[in-house]
Amino acid sequence: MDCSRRRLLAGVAGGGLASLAGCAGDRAADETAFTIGLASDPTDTSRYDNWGGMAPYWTRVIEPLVWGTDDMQPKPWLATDWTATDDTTWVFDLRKGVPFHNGEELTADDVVHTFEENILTERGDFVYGWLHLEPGSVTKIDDYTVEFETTDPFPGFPGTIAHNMIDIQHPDADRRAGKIIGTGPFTLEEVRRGQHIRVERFADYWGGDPTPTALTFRAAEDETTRTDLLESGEVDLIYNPSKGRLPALRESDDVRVDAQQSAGAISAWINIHREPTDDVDLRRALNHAISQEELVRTVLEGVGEPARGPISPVIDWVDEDELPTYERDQDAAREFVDRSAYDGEELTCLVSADMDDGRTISQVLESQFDEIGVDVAIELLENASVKDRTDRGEFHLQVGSTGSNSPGADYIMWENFHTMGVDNKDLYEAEGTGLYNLGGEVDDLIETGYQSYDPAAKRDAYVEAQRRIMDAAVVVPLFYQEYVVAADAAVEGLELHPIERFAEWRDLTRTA
Amino acid sequence: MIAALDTIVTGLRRRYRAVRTSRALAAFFANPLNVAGLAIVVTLSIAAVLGPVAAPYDPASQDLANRLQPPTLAHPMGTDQLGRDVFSRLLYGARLSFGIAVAVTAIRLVLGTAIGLLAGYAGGWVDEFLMRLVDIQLAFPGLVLALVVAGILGPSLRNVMLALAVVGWASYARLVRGSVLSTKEREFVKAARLMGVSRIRIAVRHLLPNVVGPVIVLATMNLGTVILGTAGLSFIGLGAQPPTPEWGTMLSAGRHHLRGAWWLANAPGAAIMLTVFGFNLLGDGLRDVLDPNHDTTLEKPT
Amino acid sequence: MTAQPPNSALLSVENLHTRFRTSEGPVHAVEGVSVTVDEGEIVGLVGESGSGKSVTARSIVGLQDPGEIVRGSIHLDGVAVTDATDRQLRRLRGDTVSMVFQDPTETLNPVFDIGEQIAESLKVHDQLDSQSLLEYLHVPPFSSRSEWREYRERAIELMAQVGIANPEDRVDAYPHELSGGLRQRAGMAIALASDPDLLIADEPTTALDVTTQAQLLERLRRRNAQRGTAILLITHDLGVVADICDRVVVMYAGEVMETGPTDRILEAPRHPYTKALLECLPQRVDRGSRLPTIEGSVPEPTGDRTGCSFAPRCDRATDACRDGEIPTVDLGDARGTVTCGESSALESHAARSGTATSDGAPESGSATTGSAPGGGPDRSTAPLVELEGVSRRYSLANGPIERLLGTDDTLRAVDDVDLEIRAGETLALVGESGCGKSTLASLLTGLETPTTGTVRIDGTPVGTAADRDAETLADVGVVFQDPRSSLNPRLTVERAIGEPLRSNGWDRSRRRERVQELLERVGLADRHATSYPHELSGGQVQRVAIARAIALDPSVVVLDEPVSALDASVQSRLLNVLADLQADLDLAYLFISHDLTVVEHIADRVAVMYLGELMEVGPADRVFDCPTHPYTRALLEAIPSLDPGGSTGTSLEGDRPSPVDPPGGCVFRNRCPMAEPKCAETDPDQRQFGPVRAKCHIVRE
Amino acid sequence: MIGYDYLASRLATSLAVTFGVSVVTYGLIFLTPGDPAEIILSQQLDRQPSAAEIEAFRAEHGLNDPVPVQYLNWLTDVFRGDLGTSYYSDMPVSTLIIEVVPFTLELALAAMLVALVISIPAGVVSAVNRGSPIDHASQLGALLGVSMPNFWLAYLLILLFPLTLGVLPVAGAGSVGHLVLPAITLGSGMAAVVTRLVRSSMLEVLDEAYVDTARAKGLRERIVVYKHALRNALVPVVTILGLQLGTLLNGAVVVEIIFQRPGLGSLLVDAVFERNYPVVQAVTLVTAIVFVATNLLVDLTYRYLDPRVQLGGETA
Repeated sequence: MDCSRRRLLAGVAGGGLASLAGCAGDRAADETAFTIGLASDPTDTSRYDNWGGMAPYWTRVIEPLVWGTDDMQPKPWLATDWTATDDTTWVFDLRKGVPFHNGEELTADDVVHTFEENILTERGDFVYGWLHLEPGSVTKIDDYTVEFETTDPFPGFPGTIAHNMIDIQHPDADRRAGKIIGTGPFTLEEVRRGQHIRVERFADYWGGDPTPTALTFRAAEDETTRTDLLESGEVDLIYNPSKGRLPALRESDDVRVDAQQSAGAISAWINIHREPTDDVDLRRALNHAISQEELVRTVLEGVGEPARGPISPVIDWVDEDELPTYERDQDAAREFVDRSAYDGEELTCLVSADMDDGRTISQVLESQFDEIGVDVAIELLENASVKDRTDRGEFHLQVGSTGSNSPGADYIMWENFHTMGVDNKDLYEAEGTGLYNLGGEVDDLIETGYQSYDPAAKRDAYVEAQRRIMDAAVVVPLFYQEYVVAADAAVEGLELHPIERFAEWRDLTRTA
Repeated sequence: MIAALDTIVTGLRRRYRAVRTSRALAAFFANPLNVAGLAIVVTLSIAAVLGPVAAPYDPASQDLANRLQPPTLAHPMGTDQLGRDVFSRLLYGARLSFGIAVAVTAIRLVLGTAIGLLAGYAGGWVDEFLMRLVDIQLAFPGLVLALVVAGILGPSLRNVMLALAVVGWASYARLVRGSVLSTKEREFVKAARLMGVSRIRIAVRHLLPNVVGPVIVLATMNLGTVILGTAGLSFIGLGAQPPTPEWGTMLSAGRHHLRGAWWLANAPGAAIMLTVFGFNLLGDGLRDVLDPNHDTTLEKPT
Repeated sequence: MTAQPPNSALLSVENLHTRFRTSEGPVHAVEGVSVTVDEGEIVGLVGESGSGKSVTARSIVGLQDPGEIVRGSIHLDGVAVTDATDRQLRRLRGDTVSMVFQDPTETLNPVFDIGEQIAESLKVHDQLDSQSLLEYLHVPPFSSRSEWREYRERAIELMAQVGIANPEDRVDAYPHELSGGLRQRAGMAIALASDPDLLIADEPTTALDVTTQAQLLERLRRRNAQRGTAILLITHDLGVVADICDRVVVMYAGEVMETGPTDRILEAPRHPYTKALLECLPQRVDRGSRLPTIEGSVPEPTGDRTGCSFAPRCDRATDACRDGEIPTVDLGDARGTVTCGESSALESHAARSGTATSDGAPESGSATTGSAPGGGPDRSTAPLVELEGVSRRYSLANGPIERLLGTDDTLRAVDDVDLEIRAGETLALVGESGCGKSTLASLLTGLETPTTGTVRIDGTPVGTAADRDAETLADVGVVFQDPRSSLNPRLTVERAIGEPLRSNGWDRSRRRERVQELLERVGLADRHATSYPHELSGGQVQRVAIARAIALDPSVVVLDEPVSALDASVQSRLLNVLADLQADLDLAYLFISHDLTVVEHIADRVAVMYLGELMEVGPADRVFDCPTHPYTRALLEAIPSLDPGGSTGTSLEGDRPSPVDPPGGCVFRNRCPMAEPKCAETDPDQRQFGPVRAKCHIVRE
Repeated sequence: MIGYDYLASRLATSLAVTFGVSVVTYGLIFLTPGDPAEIILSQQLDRQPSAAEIEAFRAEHGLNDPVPVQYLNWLTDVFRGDLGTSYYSDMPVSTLIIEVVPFTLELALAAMLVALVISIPAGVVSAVNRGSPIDHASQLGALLGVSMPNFWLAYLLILLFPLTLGVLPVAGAGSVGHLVLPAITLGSGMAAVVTRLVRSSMLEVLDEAYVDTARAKGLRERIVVYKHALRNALVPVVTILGLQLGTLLNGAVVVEIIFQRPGLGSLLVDAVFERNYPVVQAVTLVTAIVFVATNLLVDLTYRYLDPRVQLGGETA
């Protein structure tokens, strides 16, 4: 992509499009380089997930100690093994012979430095609550052994640090200077803000030589633009092409379309502490008004699974079959409405403008609620406004999602449904309310699940909590998310993972 | 302000009388483009008024089974991604677009004219102050200010109207002030001063009627601009809330289907363009008739 | 018909018809005009506005667009202009014929300096057929710098030839930096750059002051004498014609009425129109008496015409004149031709007993001479208006820094003027444009405030219009120069005239009555009450303005160039109206004009201004017959005389200095033919010379 | 003698205007409901911030002072060349702006180029052949150009060029190829406006007497039109070009979003949506300064184009 400014002049002087047309085709020169169109801007420094001008997600420049399996379990990565020596102490054994991009070997010192300096200090105090760690709680035992002291019993610790943002870096790295030194299969070569990030193959990668020589991650936030980029051949692979274009892409011989269920789920979340949605009958009515199946089949073009609960069953402590179901039944729904205290007032439904398909989904909801006599007004707002409104509890419904970027997904239960979770805590403390918290036994069940080292006990507690949540119709589940990857038919070797951001590019190849 | 409006109206009425009997009307109708502009605007106005009655479907009623249907007799412009009738939505949208355009233009016109008149006539520091306000408004690129305003007030059509009104008055103020300044120097205004005519009367009787023509021309053109502006803000996501059938929102939503269901984006696109085109044609025509400085209809024989 | 073979004359126009298409049908601007110009001849093309003289001129050089020549032929130096290709036309323009246009402020391109515009003309003449756009745009590789420099050198010579002083300095000047006279000279330089055989000058001096006009006419005459350049001079001013033309062609409504040698036309006009035109000139009528007028107005040039176009206004017209074919009679003996069907009208007699209707007896006018009803310069009564030591200065420093630096550039528009107007008299204020006449009027009316000095009306000092009470405001009426601009185009005549009444609290019915009365007074029909200004002719609009000015029974009316924008025939009627009103209503007039012939006719007393100062004030008789101040004398001498072959006197040399930087001592000294060293040293005082007050060192009693 | 005073007063008013713009933006921002600290932090952290975090944020960004004090602090910082720090990253706002300005600048210039290349010949030809089919076609084209929503045009262009014909890139920035479609999108509307203006201005000028003077010299019509008439006709066009800069920036917002270009427009839109007030404030300020400076420049250009305009004189 080396159309310099000088060519601008040449182009203008020549006056022809011919010289310009060449630029689009430059990519083909290198058969082992790939361009990937991302739905988020990997260079966006205004986001929390940016590190030194680069999103650690997707780019595979820096790596965490733990990775995730396809069924959302922690899997050894830079650490080969870990054990809980007591309720709050974890000991991790490091992989030997892992070289950093600068050639030095990864040791316990680097891990301690990364956690103490980068993660616990620079990322700010919000990580304390997330990782249940505080500064000074990471210590080196020997060159290849590190000990972590959590603030309270935290069985989900290994799964939680299996996260792209909990990456290990060399002490010489300087994110302010954009100098990133990791252990990943790729090295950071170029950041063009607002446009793309380019990485190149790291020949000494501990996991074997990656096939691609270079990867370019392009920002393509608009789904139509993203799809156009793929169709015009400017990128080789995109995530989540425009739904409207899916049928055509699926039929095309030039494009391969793969789908993978993710850990995400979309629901209409109901503010159960505000009139009139504090009435369980009204909430049940709303549940009966919707046909998840139809939604997925039509406006979603078959991408996603009709949902019965608020959390994706990809996560091991979710069991759909245990949940009460609300078939679409308009008569039943109207009956519930009649029984409820609802008397025709307009309910607000918040939707984030950034949400893919949020606009269409909310309109389908609006229309179907309208059919059972419930008046809903959609407010399509940008994220900040949505946050502002939900913080103050000034809404009835919100189309929102749950999901996890690490195998440790416990926080979904805690933050959303526990009275002391972030969504509910402020309003609870201020007014004794909250948003989606049923309180009482549900809180207890969530606490039990959260603190349980026994997978079966955890699962039982969480499933019971979810059953009660659905029984009280706290959400209108819509669908479990799938993500779609559309790629040039010649591109092969992409391994899809339930966590989209765990994508492995190491084996990407192009067939002749 | 009421007095000013009244003057505009009576000025218009008198103007109309003059126009009706004058050669200007004939000149207006002699140009087929002017007639085309008038025809487009009249047709669309009728559509806007009668649209909801004439529309074959409820613009919000969904039919997911029949989504993305190409144009047929039942759906002359096809259906959208939720199975709604695009033609009906366009008709309802016409009312919205026209309503917003008229309301915004009216606010701009009254505000701008009042400020321009005051600045031009009062002169001195009042003029200086008001003109700096105008400069400030102009120094904000219109859409950017509208964006900030609408972004702050939250997205809704009402806020879009407010934002567009706030950013558009300056051109009227400039125009009116300019006309007032040049009219003020004309001898009939001096004569009126010397005859002891009061300042307010001079402003309302002598200055205002002589700036009405260009203002009306500007307003006509502006109706088109406002429609484009509304569509632009809706495009960015600050405009109408779904499922409101606003043209810009429809276009923006339809763009995802531009390859498969071409009618979705192109129908509202064409509607916007046609409307703005109509207003521009009409504005051009009116300029020939109402704006004496652009007298293109008559040749000077000697 | 001038039965000359088309090729013998330098220019021969035969039966030219030029037409304009408008949305209301075709306008026939020129209807069968035939004109010839021989080599070395100066021909005057005379007519009132709308007579088609300019269109004729433009047709000759092929610039009639957007009009079109529908019939007739034009031969220039043997080339048929109407059939000429673009290239031939360019050749003619670059070689044979040049044109000087009317308004020097509009005919020069404002964005190029004078040198460039003249040099361009020279270059075109030299290299007629190789004109490359890039070369003329001075795009470096295509355009030779040294060549252009040479042309600029030649432009400087040419500028000197047309009488531009210091051409080396002015060659880089932009048009707006030059005075009107200099601009017109530059226009002439452009025209003469191609050393043309024929120079067409379209009203070349109309927009200029009388002294400048005299200088320019002199240049034209000299050019003709020295290089034998033939000139076709288009003008409405018969004085100019008398001054330099060999032959005259009189046009009316697109047709030629009469042609002939200048002497013959002026002394023995044959056509009723020519006669009437000559008669209504103020300088041909006794001072103060009524002016003969031509009733009616120029016909609309649309639609088909039959008969003589002057017939509706001609008191000798017969039915044959209205319908028939009008013959062109050759008077023989090189005395020219007349296009008139009524032989009785053609009898040659003295112009004085002409056909124009002399409405009203001459004695009503002559009664106003000398001692006007109100007493004229009767020194016993207190003056109505007094200006005492009045000055008006404009500061040119308008920015904070200049003010800070104390740059005190001021423009002295009016400087220390003492003047009084008595009831019932007409005081005329004369001077060249920009001398401060209008500012002085504004000081009186209150549109401006004096920087120093006092204005008294009826003995009471008054301030600006805003500060004056209703009665004082009502006491002063105003009529402005441009009748179109002085009436609000959106108000009907009735409303316009009624406006001062309304602001004085008259009710509707009283207003209506009064408006009717006023319309009658100024000679407008009742039906005009509901008309808009654009539906009226220039003369009618000015009558409305006059009616409005006298609506509140003022005692003094300020008339700021009230007739300058009007044609001679309209002008004379309006002057009569003013005289009648004065006689009936005992009005005092402050009559501002640059046209000395009009002033001579109407004024009781005259005040001559130069650079903001009063040079001479005195009774009209005395000032005109025996001017005291050298400047007054120069002004009078510059007026082109209607007597053929009459002396044109010496024209005033040089240009008027800028009022920002007037000469020290006497402001007139650098142009004064009589200046002495002491004029430069001290500013003369106002001195009384009999009935006259003048500001001069030199003049002796 | 000319100029200094005029320049000084123009600079003073320009400063006043810029100051006014900043006051208005600041005012608007503080009318916005919600505590920016809380909103930003929860956005940034993807969870609810703690009270301590909010307090720290407020302290760091000086949000605890009264609004006028905040404004004054901001203003003094600006005079020191410090435009503040982004709420989201600790990047100085000036860095963010400097990074994107070249993109907007190249887009604006390219659009201007497109506009001028189309509009000046079209306007001149139209005026010279007034009433001819060429004139009607160009007038109609111009009107359609003015009437077309630019985002629609953008999609149609993308559909036509990269997707159907396979030339030019869909989106992105950095090469000439990337500039073509955005520049056409942005420039076409402006071209339409300028064509109309050039035409009417030319018509007016062609009626002027000095054009006849030039013809009467025997100059070729081409030289008369392109030297004598066009130069005069461009005078009003230049003013509009200055004012059109505003329109360009408006359009840039939309164009930058569609074509996924970095630039002032997309920076501002993101900042508005994210409530990144220091960025909003700085971008509006920079935009205003650019606009005011351009128009000042236009005024000065006047003197070159039209020598009648004295710098000290009225330019209105």
